[in-house]
Amino acid sequence: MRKVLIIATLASLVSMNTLAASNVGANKIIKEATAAYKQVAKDTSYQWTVSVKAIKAAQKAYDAGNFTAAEKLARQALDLVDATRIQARIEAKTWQMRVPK
Amino acid sequence: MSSIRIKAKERKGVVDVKTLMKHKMETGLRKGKDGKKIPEHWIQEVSAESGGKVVFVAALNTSISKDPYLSFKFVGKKGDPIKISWKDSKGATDSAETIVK
Amino acid sequence: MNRRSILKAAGAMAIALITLPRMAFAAYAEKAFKNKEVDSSLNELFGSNATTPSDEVKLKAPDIAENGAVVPVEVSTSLNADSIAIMIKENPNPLAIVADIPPGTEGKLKTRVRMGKTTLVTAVVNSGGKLYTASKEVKVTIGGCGG
Amino acid sequence: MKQFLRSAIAGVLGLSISLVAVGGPEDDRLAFKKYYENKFPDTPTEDFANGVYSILPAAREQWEAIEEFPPYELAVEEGETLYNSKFANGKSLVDCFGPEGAVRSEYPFWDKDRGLVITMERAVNECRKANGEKPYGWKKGKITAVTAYMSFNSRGQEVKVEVPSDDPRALAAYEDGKEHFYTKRGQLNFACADCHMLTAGALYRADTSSPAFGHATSWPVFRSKWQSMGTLHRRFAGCHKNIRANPYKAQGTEYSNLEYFVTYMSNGLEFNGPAARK
Repeated sequence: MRKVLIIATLASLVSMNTLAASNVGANKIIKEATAAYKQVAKDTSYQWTVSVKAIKAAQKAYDAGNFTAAEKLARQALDLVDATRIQARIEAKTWQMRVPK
Repeated sequence: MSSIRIKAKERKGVVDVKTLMKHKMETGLRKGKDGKKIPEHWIQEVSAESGGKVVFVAALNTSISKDPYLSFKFVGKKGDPIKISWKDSKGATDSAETIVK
Repeated sequence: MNRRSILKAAGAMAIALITLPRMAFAAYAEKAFKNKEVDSSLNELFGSNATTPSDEVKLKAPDIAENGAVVPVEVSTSLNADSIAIMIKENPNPLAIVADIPPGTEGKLKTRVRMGKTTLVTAVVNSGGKLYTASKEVKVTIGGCGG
Repeated sequence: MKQFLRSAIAGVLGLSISLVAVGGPEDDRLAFKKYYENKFPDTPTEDFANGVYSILPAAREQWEAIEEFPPYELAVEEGETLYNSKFANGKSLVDCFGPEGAVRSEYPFWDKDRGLVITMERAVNECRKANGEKPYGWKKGKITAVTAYMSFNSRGQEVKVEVPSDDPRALAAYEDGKEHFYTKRGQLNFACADCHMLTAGALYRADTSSPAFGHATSWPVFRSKWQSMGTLHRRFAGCHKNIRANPYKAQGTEYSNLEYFVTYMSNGLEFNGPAARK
């Protein structure tokens, strides 16, 4: 019985720990995504509407205590920012190919 | 400035009347910024008279487009007066008069 | 407001105009306009919903509406029309407009209407108490950049 | 991006020096015009000023029905009143643009003193500000009424935008607008040129995309979708939102330069605004 209790306590501690970690982790990734979002706007002079939407949704989930969803959305935002950057890099090299001669 | 614009042109004894009336024509189905439905408010009746004679009367529903447009033809001549009036669902009215060209 | 009363009212208005500076309006046919079905709306309006399709009624409306909020519709008829109505079947209230055609006015009506989705549009011409129609399906597409 | 822009401009300038004016705005324009003439051989050149209706007969019929009594006439009338109404200091827009304001073909232009593109909307608001009045909003409302009135009085004037060769900054602004037009943006990965040039006339879901040649002639526009009047920059912003790119500020450098480029591309056509569009 005592063993069971100890295990249960340990398990709950572990789960509390992971909860705390998610909290911090989600917050960190949201901050990362926000910074990346601002930086890509500076670098490329433009931005995708969906990136900021994802960041806002992440913040909203975070405020509601839904850290798993918050982290997932923030990671999505990071992906979108990455894609924006790649698009800009490709376009800087290729846009002139569309100009009729 | 009247809410009603009239163009009336005679050709071969027939007057072609075109009129555009500035009115929101709220359907009652649209939602405002506060998420609440905007109450219906629309022009219900339009009538036209020329030289003391009613030449056209129409009753409208909310499904007539914003700033209602109506066009009809009646037997008349250049120089005839034509007066168009409307009355809306709140009892407001307006009228305008012009001379057939 | 059936066909007769709208006409009567129009006549009354013409007389009233001689004495009154402002034009008076007939009673609005609330029941016909708030109706949800074409047939019952016709009943309210004309006291009948027996209609006959006729080549003498011409209805001009687009195959595909550019924008459902502004669809140009034109009805014309060679019949001796007392009144012309436009019905938009799939709208919440099908009756869009009914116009009185006094003697000396041509059987012609042009306007712009709203339609929420793809629907049958019917022009109804009341001539001597009989209803003649022309119908056409107008497609309403939503989406893309302009819809 | 900015660095790239600089190098692009340097490249173009370099080219024009080494190959004598190859790749300049005028060559761009001729190739641009030819592209649309080849793509839509049934459309008379001057008809491109009518937007998508120049290539879509079924839509054109509805448009003509709207043009019978166009909704923008109400804006023109309102604009006439605003145009002639006195500011607090007793002056009016008449003092800036003459009795009818028929100055459409003077805009947009490159202002050498200030080093920026001046659009007609900007000129109207600057006139107001210079006379101690509040500027109008940039996208809809009174600005469109006033410019509708001015454009209406200017109908038939030729589009003749100039990129002055004695000011390299003018060419830089033109090139910036050009790069903007051909660069893919947004999550949907579209350049202006994708919809309105390479696949102009194709269906995007339910809509046919309009040719960009002639795009700039008809503003302001009463758009059925808006159920109101709007400026060209309002439309730019709407297009960007459609492709899920953040829009730029109306009358900011980006849209002003884009207007400079697309209007230049329509040189030789006639100004025909205001207009009704889907």
